[in-house]
Amino acid sequence: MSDIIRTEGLGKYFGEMAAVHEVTVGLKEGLFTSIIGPNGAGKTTLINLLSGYLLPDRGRIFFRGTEITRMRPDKRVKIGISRSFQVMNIFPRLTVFENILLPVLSRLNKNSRPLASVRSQKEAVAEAEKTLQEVWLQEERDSPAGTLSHGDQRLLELGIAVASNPQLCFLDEPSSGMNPIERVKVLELVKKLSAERKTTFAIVEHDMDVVFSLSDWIVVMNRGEILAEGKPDEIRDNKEVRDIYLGEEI
Amino acid sequence: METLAFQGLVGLSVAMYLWLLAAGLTIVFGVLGVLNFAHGSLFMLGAYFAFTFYGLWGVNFWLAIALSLVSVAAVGYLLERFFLRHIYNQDHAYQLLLTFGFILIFDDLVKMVWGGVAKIPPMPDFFEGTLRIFGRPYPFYNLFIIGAGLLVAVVLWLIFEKTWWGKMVRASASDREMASAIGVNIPTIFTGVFVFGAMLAALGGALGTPVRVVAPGIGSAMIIQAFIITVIGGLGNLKGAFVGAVIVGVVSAYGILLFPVFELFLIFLIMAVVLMVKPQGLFGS
Amino acid sequence: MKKTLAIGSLVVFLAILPHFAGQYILYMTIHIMILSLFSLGFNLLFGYTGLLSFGQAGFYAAGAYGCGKILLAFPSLLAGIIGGVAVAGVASFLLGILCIRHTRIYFSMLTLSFGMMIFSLAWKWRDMTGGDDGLVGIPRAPLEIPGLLRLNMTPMENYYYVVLVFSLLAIYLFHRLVHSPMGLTLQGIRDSETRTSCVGISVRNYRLISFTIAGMYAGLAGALLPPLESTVTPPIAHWSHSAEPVLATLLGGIYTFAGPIVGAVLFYILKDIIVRFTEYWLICLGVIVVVLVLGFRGGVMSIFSGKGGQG
Amino acid sequence: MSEKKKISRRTFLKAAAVTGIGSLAWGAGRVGEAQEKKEKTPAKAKPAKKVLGVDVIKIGGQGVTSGAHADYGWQILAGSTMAIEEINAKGGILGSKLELKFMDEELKPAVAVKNARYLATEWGAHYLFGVDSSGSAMAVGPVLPEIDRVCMFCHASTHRLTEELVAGKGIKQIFRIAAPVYQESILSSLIFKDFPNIKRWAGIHCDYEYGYSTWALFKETLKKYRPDVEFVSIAWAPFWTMDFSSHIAAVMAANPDAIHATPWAGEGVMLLRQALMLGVFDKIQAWFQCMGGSVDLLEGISREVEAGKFKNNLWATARYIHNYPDTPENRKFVESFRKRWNRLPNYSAETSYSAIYVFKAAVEKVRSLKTADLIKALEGMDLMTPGGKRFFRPEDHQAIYNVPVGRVIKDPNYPIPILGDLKVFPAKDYYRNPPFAPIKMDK
Repeated sequence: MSDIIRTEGLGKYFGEMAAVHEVTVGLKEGLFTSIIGPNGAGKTTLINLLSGYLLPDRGRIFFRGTEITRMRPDKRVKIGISRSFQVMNIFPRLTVFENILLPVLSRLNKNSRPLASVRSQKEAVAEAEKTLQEVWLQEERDSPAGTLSHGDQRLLELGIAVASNPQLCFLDEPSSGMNPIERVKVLELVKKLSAERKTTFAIVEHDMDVVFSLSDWIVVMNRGEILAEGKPDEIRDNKEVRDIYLGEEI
Repeated sequence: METLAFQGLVGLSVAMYLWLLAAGLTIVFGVLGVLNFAHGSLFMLGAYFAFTFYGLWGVNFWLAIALSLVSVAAVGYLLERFFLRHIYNQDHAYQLLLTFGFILIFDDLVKMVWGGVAKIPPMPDFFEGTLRIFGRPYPFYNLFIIGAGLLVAVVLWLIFEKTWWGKMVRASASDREMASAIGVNIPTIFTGVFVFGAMLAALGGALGTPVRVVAPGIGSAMIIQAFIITVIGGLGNLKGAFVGAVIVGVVSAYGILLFPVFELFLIFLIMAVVLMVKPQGLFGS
Repeated sequence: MKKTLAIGSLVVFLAILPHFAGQYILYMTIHIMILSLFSLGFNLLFGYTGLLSFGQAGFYAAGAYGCGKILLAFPSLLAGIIGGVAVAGVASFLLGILCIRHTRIYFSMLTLSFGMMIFSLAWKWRDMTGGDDGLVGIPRAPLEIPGLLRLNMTPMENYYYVVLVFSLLAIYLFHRLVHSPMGLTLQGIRDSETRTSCVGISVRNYRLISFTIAGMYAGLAGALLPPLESTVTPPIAHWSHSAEPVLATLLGGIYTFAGPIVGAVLFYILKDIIVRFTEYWLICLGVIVVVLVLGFRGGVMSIFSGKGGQG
Repeated sequence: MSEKKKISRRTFLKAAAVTGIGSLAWGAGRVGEAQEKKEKTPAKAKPAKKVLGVDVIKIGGQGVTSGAHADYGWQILAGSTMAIEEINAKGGILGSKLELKFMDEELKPAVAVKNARYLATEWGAHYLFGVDSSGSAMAVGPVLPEIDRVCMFCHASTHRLTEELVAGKGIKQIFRIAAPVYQESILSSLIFKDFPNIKRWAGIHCDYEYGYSTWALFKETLKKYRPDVEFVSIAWAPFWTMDFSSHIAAVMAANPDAIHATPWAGEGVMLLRQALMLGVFDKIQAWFQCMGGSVDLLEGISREVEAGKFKNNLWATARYIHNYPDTPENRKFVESFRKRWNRLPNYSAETSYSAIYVFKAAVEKVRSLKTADLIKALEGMDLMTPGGKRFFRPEDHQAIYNVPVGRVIKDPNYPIPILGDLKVFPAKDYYRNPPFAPIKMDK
């Protein structure tokens, strides 16, 4: 099984603080991967680097073997890398449907059309409608995204991320701020999507039960470095991991 | 050489009025996050009040300036308390628009009260006369203005670095939530800061009265220059405002001497270049 | 349905206006249409792309001077207007490359400074612009398409129809634009720059497109001016003129399609009526602005349509 | 009437603010009627009304009434208002009353054009007058044929208005009752050519066409008479110059013998006072303040003149000065103006006052309000006005009349300084004559 994305000695430093340091890691295609670690371990920074939201100070990034270290985020989306944000980042004034439609149009390279009406973009509209249902938001279709409940906004966040139909999709705490039941539902949804859409997901998640029950592969970070990676059981037995999660039952 | 030096010195005195105007503007922006279009109007009001007390009613010059500061402070208080306060969390477009509205209002108000004729009160006797610098006569008053400008700079530095109030203000500037969490009364601080900024503007206007013209619209004529200065120096940055004012004042002085045709163009060019190279301004972080 | 009816009747009204309205009404209506186009373009940047420009008057002036120069050299109305738009388009594209790298207040200040540079250029480059006396005696040249038609523009109602046609066309195109995928993209940029780039859209390119189109609308507005006034002078490039579309747009409503147009109408009528009755028109305008900002932030349109959608 | 006289300027403006300028003129009309009844109108006035076919003759004026130059617009308004009150009091023109509407031109050409169009095509003015800024005048001029009205320009002074638009383009609807820039440029050079010790001239001039043309014409003419003079430095001051120290220092760096300056209104006062501060008058032999004869400026420097700070070296002219000519017409005008507004009239007050009387004379001559007839009547007309005998030159529609240059001095008979030691030149000697050669402006 080949790495879909791979880093070599990746580093990002904010002044003295090493947010990500000497990270050399590969994510396997088709494996549902979770990135875990205590707060400040550098999980989000790593995602920001891989998605192009931040540029690294050191090291290199390869997507399917080709280097993308300094590629602009929008270009990375075009080659199949998309993401969601930990802090809610949707289009509050657009309707839920438009929120989903935008990435679809972008993927089909139709968003540069100045005079065609949006409705006339049959293919894109159909696809967006489908995605809308996949994330259970069809009832909210025409309400401004800013007015949705927190849970629904999370779903929309997910919807936007998958709408550009990526091969690799990073989800930064897709279930943050949700109650346990919602959380399980959302993550099962993600799992389902990865199966249907043949998308490789890499998520940052705090709920260990969910992580260990759903993930095929787990990457553990601490102080900006990779502490360990492996199958859930391997990680469960890993001494160091236990140490940093001291007290927590995993 | 002496010509250039003298010209620079003259430009410096011009720069001090700009500094007093820009200081308040940048403080208010830094803390309240509001770019106050009407700040120039407060400058104008300062001039008109000083003229009224000193020029019309013959109050002692220093007292007149003090009184004009108090009067403008009152205006500033009303402005903040009843209008600006309602739009702090609004898009800065609305803040600009609201304060723009007040430019129009103040320009007409002063015309209603003081009439359209430009006013210039007499120069206080103790400022009469000149000093020979670089072989040419240099007015005492300009020296006084330079001194006053520098003094204000020092005082501001002391206030913001050394006093409790200054620390509170800096805290609420850098992080409102944090500040209010540690028990800073944000609304009071904001009102205080705005009034403070208004008084700085008033001081600039008042100090100008003996030598400059007091007429409707002098504020709106200067506000754009003040914007340029604060942008060059870095929005919300006091040191930057001072340096920016000196740059603008001196550069235009040399512009007039060396290439009069492009003087107007020059200052905007500087601002554009600074924005493109270092958008956060020379001293912005 | 109701909407189309209203618009239809409005168009008909404008079309028959010259038959019962006097010279001055036509003149004012032309000005209102010009300001509408100006504000519409401004709002493409502001309301739809989230960029507040204080330099639009610069491009307005580029269009006006461009058109004026052409008409003085070669009396053909179409050449003048199209030429003016082209000049403004080039100017806004080139300056856009520099401006769109910034957002928020920095963008506003940058556009302000470029606008004022154009102003001082208009003021100082006297061989080209005629200084503060401006370009004088610009002919209201005939509308001519060689071998096809030739319309005399001397009577104002003829020119009124030209402006009306240009305006309706421009407004229609604008409507298409903001309801197109590109329009949606721009609104996405307005709502969240980072999100937009993370769904595969190059934010800068679209900002530049938006800036250029806005500049061309300003240019069109400007280009329609010289044939009407026969003069072009620097004040039209001054920042205080850039403030007019801002006022009009906020007056009418930012997040509605018709906002800027409604605002333009109100702005003109208000000012025209006020100045007739008092020399203290500034204060009246100021009070109106303050009340609007504090009272109806959604603009007049929000009073009709509760929600601030994209119209 | 008596209580009308007492109305101060402030309350007058308040009234204007509330009820609009138009209604003031309407009030004036009423006063007139009242008057009429007292001294029962001459019998022939009644049928005469038919002559013009209107009960009210509408007169539309404009000037700057906002911002730093607001006083100039006010002077135009005051002068014309007074003329209209007088005329209405005597039964109007051929029995028709005059009504005035006055608007703010804001020094913005676009606004001036809009005003002109409104006044002519909407409000229905028969006659237009006023306009302060040259830019506005140049913009209004070309519109006049379309709106088919005569406009009598009372202040805007660019030579291009009459030389290019009238003599050149043949726009016959333009007339100018005020002296053009010849006054400040050519006349001053004729005066100063006789000062052999003044060899080095410097200029501090408005950074717009007014300043450019004044400086160019001054240099051109003076050079003719005095090949030996040099023009050693020039500083340009844009509108809204808030501080002239830099400009003054810049020109003084070249040690000039004399300075020629155009900034007007408040800016002029500021310029002179800052020049005093910088000790300019200890070094130079003469300072020519072009429009220094304007009342607002003289008010502004009153104290300094009294203290003799200008060492009697401050020279000035204007487009009319209240102490010249010494004729009954002028004395009467100044006196009643001071009664009516308790201020002295500046030149735009006189030019606009006379503009109304010129119109009256023209209408009474052709007994018609048609633009074409008025143009006929005005071309070549000469008329006695407070400012002296005015002759409207047919070629360029420019009024020819004398305004002297003088030193700014204090005179016990006046509350503010006046121009004394007057140097009078016949206008025809310093006005440019058609056909006009363009002025080359190197700056």
